[in-house]
Amino acid sequence: MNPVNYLYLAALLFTIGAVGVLVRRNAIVLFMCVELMLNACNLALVTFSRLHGNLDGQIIAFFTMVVAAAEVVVGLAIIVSVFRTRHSASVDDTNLMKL
Amino acid sequence: MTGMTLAAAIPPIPAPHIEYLQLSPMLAVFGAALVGILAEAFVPRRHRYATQIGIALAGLAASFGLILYLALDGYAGSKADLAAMGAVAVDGPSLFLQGVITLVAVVAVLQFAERRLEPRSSTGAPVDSFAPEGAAVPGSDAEKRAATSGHATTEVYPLTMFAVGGMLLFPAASDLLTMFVALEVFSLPLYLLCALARRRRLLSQEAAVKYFLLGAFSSAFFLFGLALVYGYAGSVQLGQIARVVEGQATVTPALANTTGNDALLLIGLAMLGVGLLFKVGAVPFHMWTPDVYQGAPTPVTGFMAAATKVAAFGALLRLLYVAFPGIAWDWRPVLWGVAILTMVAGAIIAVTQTDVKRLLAYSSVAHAGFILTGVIALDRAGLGAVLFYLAAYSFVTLGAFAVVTLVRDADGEATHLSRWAGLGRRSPLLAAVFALFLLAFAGIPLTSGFTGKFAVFQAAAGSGATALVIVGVLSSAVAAFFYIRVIVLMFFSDPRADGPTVAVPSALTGTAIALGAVVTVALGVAPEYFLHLANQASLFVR
Amino acid sequence: MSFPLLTVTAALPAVGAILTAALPAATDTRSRDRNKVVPLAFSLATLVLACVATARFTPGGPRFQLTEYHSWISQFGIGYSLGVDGIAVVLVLLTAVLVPFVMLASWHDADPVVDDRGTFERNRRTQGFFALILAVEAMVVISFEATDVFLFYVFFEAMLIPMYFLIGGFGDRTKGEDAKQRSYAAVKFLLYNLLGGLVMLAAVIGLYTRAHTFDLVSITTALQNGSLHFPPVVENALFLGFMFAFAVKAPLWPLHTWLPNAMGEATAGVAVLITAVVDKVGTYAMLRFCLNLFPEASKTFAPAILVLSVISILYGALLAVGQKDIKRLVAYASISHFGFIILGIFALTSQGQSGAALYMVNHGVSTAAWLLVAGFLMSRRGSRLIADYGGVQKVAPVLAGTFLVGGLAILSLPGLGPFVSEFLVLVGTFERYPALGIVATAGIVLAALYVLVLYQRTMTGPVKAGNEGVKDLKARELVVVAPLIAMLLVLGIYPKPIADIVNPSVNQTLSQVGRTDPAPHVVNAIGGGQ
Amino acid sequence: MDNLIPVLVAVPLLGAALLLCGGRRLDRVGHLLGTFLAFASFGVGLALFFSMLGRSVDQRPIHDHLFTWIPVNGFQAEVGFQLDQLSMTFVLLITGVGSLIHLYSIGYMAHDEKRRRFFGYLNLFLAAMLLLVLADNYLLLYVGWEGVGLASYLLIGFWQHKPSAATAAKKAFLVNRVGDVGLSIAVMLMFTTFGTFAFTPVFADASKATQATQATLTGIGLMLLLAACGKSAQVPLQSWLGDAMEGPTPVSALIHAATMVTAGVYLITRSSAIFNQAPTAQLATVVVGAVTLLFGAIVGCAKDDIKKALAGSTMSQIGYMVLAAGLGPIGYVFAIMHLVTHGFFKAGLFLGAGSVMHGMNDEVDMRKYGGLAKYMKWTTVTFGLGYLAIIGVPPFSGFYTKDKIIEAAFGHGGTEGWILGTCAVIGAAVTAFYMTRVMLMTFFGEKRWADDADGHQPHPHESPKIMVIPMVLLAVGSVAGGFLFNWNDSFVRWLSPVTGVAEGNPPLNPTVIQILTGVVLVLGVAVAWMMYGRRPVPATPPLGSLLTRAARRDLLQDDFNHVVLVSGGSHLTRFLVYLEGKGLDGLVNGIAALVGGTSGRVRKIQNGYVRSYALSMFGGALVLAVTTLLMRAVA
Repeated sequence: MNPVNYLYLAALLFTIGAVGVLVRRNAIVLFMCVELMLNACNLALVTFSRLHGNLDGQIIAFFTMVVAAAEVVVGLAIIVSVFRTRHSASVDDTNLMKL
Repeated sequence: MTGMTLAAAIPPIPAPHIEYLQLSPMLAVFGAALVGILAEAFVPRRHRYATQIGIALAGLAASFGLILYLALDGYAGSKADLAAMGAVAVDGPSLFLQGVITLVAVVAVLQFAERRLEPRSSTGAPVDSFAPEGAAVPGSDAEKRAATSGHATTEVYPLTMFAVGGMLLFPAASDLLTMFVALEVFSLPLYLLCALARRRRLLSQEAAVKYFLLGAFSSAFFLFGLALVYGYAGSVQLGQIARVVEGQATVTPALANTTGNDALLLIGLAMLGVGLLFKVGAVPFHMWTPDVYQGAPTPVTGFMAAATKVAAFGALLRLLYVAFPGIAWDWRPVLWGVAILTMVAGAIIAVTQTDVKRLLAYSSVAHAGFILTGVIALDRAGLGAVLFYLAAYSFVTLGAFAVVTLVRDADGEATHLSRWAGLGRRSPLLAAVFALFLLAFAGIPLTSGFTGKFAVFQAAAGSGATALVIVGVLSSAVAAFFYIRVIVLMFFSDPRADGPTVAVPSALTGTAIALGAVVTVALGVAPEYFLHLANQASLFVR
Repeated sequence: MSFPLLTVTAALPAVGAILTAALPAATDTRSRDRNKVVPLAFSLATLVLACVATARFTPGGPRFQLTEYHSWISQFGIGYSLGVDGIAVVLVLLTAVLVPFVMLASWHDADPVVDDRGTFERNRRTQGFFALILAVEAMVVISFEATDVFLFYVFFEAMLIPMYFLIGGFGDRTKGEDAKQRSYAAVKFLLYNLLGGLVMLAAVIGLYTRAHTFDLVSITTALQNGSLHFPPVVENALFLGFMFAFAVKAPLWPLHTWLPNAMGEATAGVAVLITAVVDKVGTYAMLRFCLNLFPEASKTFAPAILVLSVISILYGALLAVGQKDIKRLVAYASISHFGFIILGIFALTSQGQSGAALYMVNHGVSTAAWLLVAGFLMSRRGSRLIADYGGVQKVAPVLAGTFLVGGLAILSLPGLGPFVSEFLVLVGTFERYPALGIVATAGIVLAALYVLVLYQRTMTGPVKAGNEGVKDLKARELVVVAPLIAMLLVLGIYPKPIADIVNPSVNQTLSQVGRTDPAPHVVNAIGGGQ
Repeated sequence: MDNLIPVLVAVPLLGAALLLCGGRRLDRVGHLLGTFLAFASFGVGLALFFSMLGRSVDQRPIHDHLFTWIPVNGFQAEVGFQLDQLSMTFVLLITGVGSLIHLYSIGYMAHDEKRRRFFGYLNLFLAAMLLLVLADNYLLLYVGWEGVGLASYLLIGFWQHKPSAATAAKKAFLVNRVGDVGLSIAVMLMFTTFGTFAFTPVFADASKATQATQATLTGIGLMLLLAACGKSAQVPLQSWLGDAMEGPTPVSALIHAATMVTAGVYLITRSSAIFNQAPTAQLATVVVGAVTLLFGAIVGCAKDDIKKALAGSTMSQIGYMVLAAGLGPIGYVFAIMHLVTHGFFKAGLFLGAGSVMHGMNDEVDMRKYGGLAKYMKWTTVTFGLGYLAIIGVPPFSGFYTKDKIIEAAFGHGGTEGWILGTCAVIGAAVTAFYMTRVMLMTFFGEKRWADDADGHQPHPHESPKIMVIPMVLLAVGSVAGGFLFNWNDSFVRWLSPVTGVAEGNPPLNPTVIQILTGVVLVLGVAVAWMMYGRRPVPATPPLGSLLTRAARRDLLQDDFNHVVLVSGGSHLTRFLVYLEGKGLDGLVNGIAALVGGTSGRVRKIQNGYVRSYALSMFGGALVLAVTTLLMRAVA
C-alpha cells in the first residue's frame, strides 16, 4: 500500500479535528478534537519516518504523545474548574469578555 | 515484511552528547522549578512564600549570571555553536533573548510577590493577587475558607519557572521538535497562571479556557507543520532543513521523492507560521490576546505580554532566518500581508477600547506588526533591530501593566478607562510614569519605543520594504491617537468623585515600575550600547 | 576641547526645567513667586549665553561654527553634532530673547485658583508651567543647533510633548467650562504634528538607506561632489516627507487648522510660544534641511509650494478678518505670515531667503508684542471675544497704544521690523515669479484690514459696558512690552547687523541649491546706488 | 550746513517721541514743545533754502547718505537724503504751513484732554512727510509714504471715542494701503529691471529706455499712479477723503488739504523721468486727473457739511495737479506751483472753517450757519481771500496757477487736449459755483443757527488770536503767492532743473483761454448767487435731482464699495470660515470619525466566542497556506 495514502488519512483526520473544534460546543469534545489533530500529526510523522527511512518521525510521535498527555492534565484541570463554576462545559457560555 | 530490513538499515542510536555548560541557563531555571515543587511539598505553608520567591529569584539570578558568562566567554560570537546534538543553538540571538527573558522574569516575579495592594485577609496576613486556592469554586465556601485561612497559591512560582525555562529554550531551539516541546513547556504553565486571579475569577477562568483551547489548537497546527516539513526535508534540524531547501544536502532517493513536492514545504511552513504567529499575537491569530490579557491576573498579563512575545519572536526569527531563508521569496510577501494587517487592525481596533488592559492588548498586537516589519528585512540589521525592539518593548510593557495594578477601587483593579479620568491630578507621579510608557508605545523620540521603531523601520526600508514602512508610520499615527487619549483622560479630565485610589506599592512593584521607566528612558536617550549589543548578537548559528 | 557653548545653551534651560519642577511646592503666594524666579533666572542666563554665541559667531566665516561633535548612535551614523550658521544663531537668539518675556507676561497665568475661603491650593502646577516652558526652550534651541538630521528629528518631535501639556494643561482659564475644547485643541495639535513627524520619520529612514549617515555636512558635501546622488523619484518622495512635517509645523495651508485651535485655547503666553518660537522650527527646517538635502526636489516643488504659500497669505488674512475671537484672529494672522516666510524660502532668491530669515525674527517679536498685550487685555476682562470689548483706549490708553504699535508691526508698517522682511520676501518672490509676488502683495491690504478692524472694535468707540474697570498696563507688563517695541524699532530701522549675519548663510544655501538671483533686466550703466 | 538735512527730519521726530512716550509729565508743555519743534524745523528748512539759493543751479541738489538700511546682495536699501529744488519747495511748504497749523492748534485744541498726543501726532506727521520728500530712493520714500498714512490714521481717528472717526481712520488707512501696493510693486519692478530703486540711477536708466523696457516703465508708471491715487484721493481711490474730515480741523487743513494729499503729485513729478518714457502711464494720469477734478467738484457742490465740501474741493484741485503732472514737462512745474498755492489757500480755508466751527459749537452743517460775517470778521476776511484765490480771481494766487494748468491741458494738443482743456474749464466753473455756495451759506444770508446736541445755543464769536494769526498769514500767502511765483517766471526757473519744462502747443491763444476761464468763473459765481444768495437757504436740504442725491453720497462710490468690497468681502470671509470648519477641519474630523467607525465595526468580530476565534485562526491558516502556495505559483 502506498504510504502516501496514510498522509491523506492524516490530512483528513487533521481537518476533521480542526472542523470539530470549529463546530462543537462542549469544551471536552473540543479538546478531544485537538487531540485528534495531534494524532493526525503523529500519523503523518510516522508515515514520513517510513518514507525517509529514519526514525526521527517515530521518536517525535512519542514526544507528541507526552506533550498531549501534559496538555490533557492542564486542559482538564482548567475545563473542570470552569465546569464547577458554571455547571456547563459549553464554550459558548464563556463569553464575558468580548469586543 | 519490510520492518526487518528497515531495522537492519538503521544504524544504532548513539548516546547523545550534552554540553551542560551551554545549556546551564535553562537548566538552572528548570532546576529552580523542580526545587520549587519540592518546596511546595515539604516546606510549611507559612514559609512557602519567602522560600519560593527565594528559589525563583536564585534560579533566575543564576541563569542570568550564566548567560552573562556564556556571552562574555564568546558564545555569542566566535564560540557560538549548536549544543545537545544540534537541538539547541547557543549563539548571539539566543543569549540576548535569554538575557532579556530572565530579566523580565525577575521583574515579573517581583510583581507576583507583591502583597501590599490587596486588602489583608481576615487573619491579617498580606495576600497577593492570586486566588487563595485555584481549585476552589469561585464564591464557594471552600474559597472563603481558603481566603480566611490565608492560603496562597505559591505554586505560581514553580509554574513561572517552568514557563521561563520553556521561554529560554524556545528561541534557542534549533530543531523543530525542541521548539515544539519548548512551546508547550512555556504555554502550559501560562494557561494555569491565567486562571489564578484572586478577583474576577470568572473572567480569569474564561481567559484560561480560551487561551488553552486556542493555544492547543495552534500547537496542533505547529505540529502538523512540523510533520510536513519533516516529510519534505527528512529532518527537523533547522540547519539540515535549510540545506535541503537550498539543495545543498546529499540527495537520497527518499529525499528526491519528497523534495519534488514543494507543497509539503510551503504548507508546512505556513502551518509552523500559524503556531508562532499565534504566540506573537499577529492578525488574524491575535484574537485570544485581548480576552486573555484582560482576564489574567495583571502581573501575569505583564509577564506574558513581555516574555511570550520575546520568546515567540525569537523562535520565529530563528525559524525564518535559519531554516527558510532559501524560500524567502515565498514567505516574505505573505508575511508582508500579515504585518500590514496586524499593524492596521491592531491600531484601529484599539481606538475604541474602553478597558485599559484590552487597550494594551491591542497595542501589543499593533506592536507585533511593527516587529514583523523588522523580521521581514531578513538581514543582520533586521535581526538586530528586532532584538532591540523586543528588549525595549518588554520593559515598557512590564512597567505599564505594573502601573495598572496600582489603580484600584473596592473591586480590585479599576481597569475601565473612564475610571482613570483625572488620575494625573490625583497622582501626578504615577500618571507621569504611565504617560511615559504610553509615549514609548507611541514611539515618541527620547523613549525606547522610538529607538526600536526607528531601528525596525530602518531595517525594513533598507531591505526595500518601503510600503511597509509607510503603512507602519500611518498606523503609528492612528496608534498615537489612542495612547494620547489615555493621557488626555489622565491629565485633562476632571477627576471623578468616586474615582479609584492609587495604591502605594511595596518596593517590589516599585522596582518593577522604576526599572521599566529607567530602561525606557535609557534606551531612548543613550541606546548606543544596547543597539551595539543587539547588533553584535545578531548572527544565528545553524 | 573648547567650551561646548551650544550644548550649554541648550542644556541650561533643560537643567532649569528639571530644577524648577523639583522645587518644593509653594505654600503661599510669596513662595510661589519665588518658585517663578528660578525659571526666569534660567531663561535670562540662557539669553546671556545666546548673546555670547551670537557675538562669537563670525559672519562670513565657515558655514557652521561653534561646532561640537560626539558619536551618539554609531550604528545608524547618528552623531550628536551641533553647529550654527547665521540663520540658526539668530533664531537661537530670538528664542532666548522671547522666552523671558513670555514668562514674565505669563507670570500669573498658571497660578492656582484660590477658592472661596481663600485657602491656598498647594501643588506644583505653577512651577510645572514654567518648567514646561523651559523644556520647550531647550528643545527648540537644540533643534536650531542640530546639524544631524536625526538629532534634529528627535527634538523636533519631542518638543511636542511639553507643548502638548502647556496647551492642554494650562489653557485659558477664563473659560472654565471649556476644558473639552482645550483638550481637543491639545490633541489636535499633537496629532497633526505627530502625523507630520511620522511621515517625516519615514523620509528620515529613507534618507539613511541612501546616504548611510545623518550628518548634514557630510550629506551636503557628498551631494555637491557627486558621490551621493538621489534618483529623482526618491529625492522627490523624501523631500515631500520632510516638507509635510515642516508644513504642518509652520503651518502651511491646508495643514494649518490645528493652529487656531491651539492658539485659541492656550494662554496668550503659550500661544506666543507656539507661533513665535516653536513654529519657527518648521520654517527653519525647510531652509536648513529641505533645501540643503534635496536641492533638485526643492526646485521641482518650489512653484507648487509658492502657490500654497500665497494661498496661506490670503486665506489666513481673510479668515483673520472673519474671526470673533482675538486669539484665533492672531492665529490666522500668523498663518498669513508663515505664508510669507515660506514664500521667501522657496522663491530661492537671496532677497527672499534673507527676508524669510529676518521675517522669522520679526514675526516672533511682533506677534509677541501684539499678542501679549492682547493677553494682558484679555486677562483683565476674562474674555477673548472681540465683541466683549470696546472703547478700551479711553480707560487704558497705554495698553491701547502698545496694542496699536504691535498691530502696526503685524501689518508691516515701514520703520518697524516686519516691513523690512516682508518687503524683502516680496521683492525676492517678484524677481522670479512676478505674478505670485503681486498677488502676495495684496496680502498687505488684508493685513491692514484685520489689524485695524480688531483695533477699532476693541479699543475705539464709546466705552463698552464691562470695560470701565479695565486697568492700564502695570509695571511688569510694561517691562514686557517696552523692550519688544524697542526691538521692533531697531529691527525696522537698523536691521543691517542681523542681515549681515544671515546673508552669508543664505548665499551658501542658495549655492547648495544651485540657484542665483536673476540679474536686473537692464544692466545698470551708472553702478549701484549712489 | 548741508548735513542739516537729517536734523530737519529728526527735530519733529524727536518731538513725536517725546510727546508720545513722555507721559503725563509733558501734558502742560506738550503743545508748546511740539509747536516750537515745528518752527525749529521750519528754521532749519529756511537755512537750507538760503544755502541752496546761494549756490549755482547745477550745484543746488545735495545728497546726504546716512547709513545702509537693508543690504542683501544686489538689494541695497540706503537711508540717504536728497535735497533739490523740488524737495526744498515741499520742505518749506510742509514746515511752513505745518508750523502755522501747530500754532493754530494751540488755540483750537486748548480744551482737549489729549492735546499732548495731538501735537505728538502732528510732529510725527511732519517727520514722515519730510522723510517722504527728502528720501533719495523709492524705498525710503515708501517709509515716509506709509508714515504719513499712519499719522493721518492717528489724526483722523483722534477722537476715537466717536465710532465714525474710528471708522473713517480705518477706511483712510485701508484705501491708502491699496495705493501702497502700487508703490511696492513699482519698487519691485524697478529693482528687477534696473537692479536699484535709488532716484539717480533709476532715472538715468529710465531716460535711456529702449523699446524693451518701455513696457516695464509703463508698468512702473501705472503702479506709481495707483500709489498717487491712494494718497491723493484720486478716482478710484478717493472715497476716504470725505470721511477723513472726522479728524480735528487743523488736521484736515494740514494733512488732508495742504500737504499729505499732495504727495501723489510729488511722486509723479519726482518720477518724471519714468513718466516721460511711458506715454500710456501719462495718459492714464491725465484721465485720472480730469475725472477727479470733475468728480471732486460735483461732490463739493452737493455737500452741506462745510468740511466735506472743502474736501471735495481738495480732491478736485489735486485733480488739476495730477492732470498737470500727467501732461509731462509742460505741466510739472505748474502742478507743483498750484500745489503750493493750493497749500496756502486751502489750509486757510480749512482753518477758517475750523474757526467757524469753533464759534458754532462744532456744528459743521452749513445749512445751520448763515450771516456769520457779522460775528467773525477776521475769519470772514481770510476765508474770503482764500475763496477768491481758489476760484481763480485775478490777481489772487489761484488765478495764476490754475490758469497755467488749463493752458497746459489745452496745450497737450489734439483731441485729447481739447477734452482735457474743456474738463479743466468746466471744473473751474463748478469750483466757482460750490465755493460761492460755501461762502454764501456760511457767512451771508440770515441766521439759521440751531441748538447743538446738548441743547446749547451757539454764540458765534471770533477765535482767539493764536488761531487768527495763522489764518492771516496763510491768507497773505493765498493772495500773493501766485503773483510772486509768476513774477519773472521765478518758480519755473527754480524748479525746471529738476522737472524739465516744455512749451505746450495750445490750439487757442492763451488770452482766449484766460477769457474763457473768466467767463465760466463769473457764470459759476452767478448761478450760486441765484441759488443761495437771492433765496433763503432751507434748513433741511431739498431732495434735489438724481445727480445731487448721488453727489451727496459721493457719487455712490461708497455704495459701490459697500456692495462689492465690504459685503462681498464679508460674504467671502464667512464662506471661508464655513469652509474651514466644514471643509478642512471636517475632512480631518471625518477621517478620525472613519477610523473610529471602522474600529467600532471591526471590534465586533471579537465576539467573545472561542470557536469563532478558532475559526479566524483556521481561516488565517488556510489563507496563509494558500497564499504561500500562490506565491510559488506566481513566481
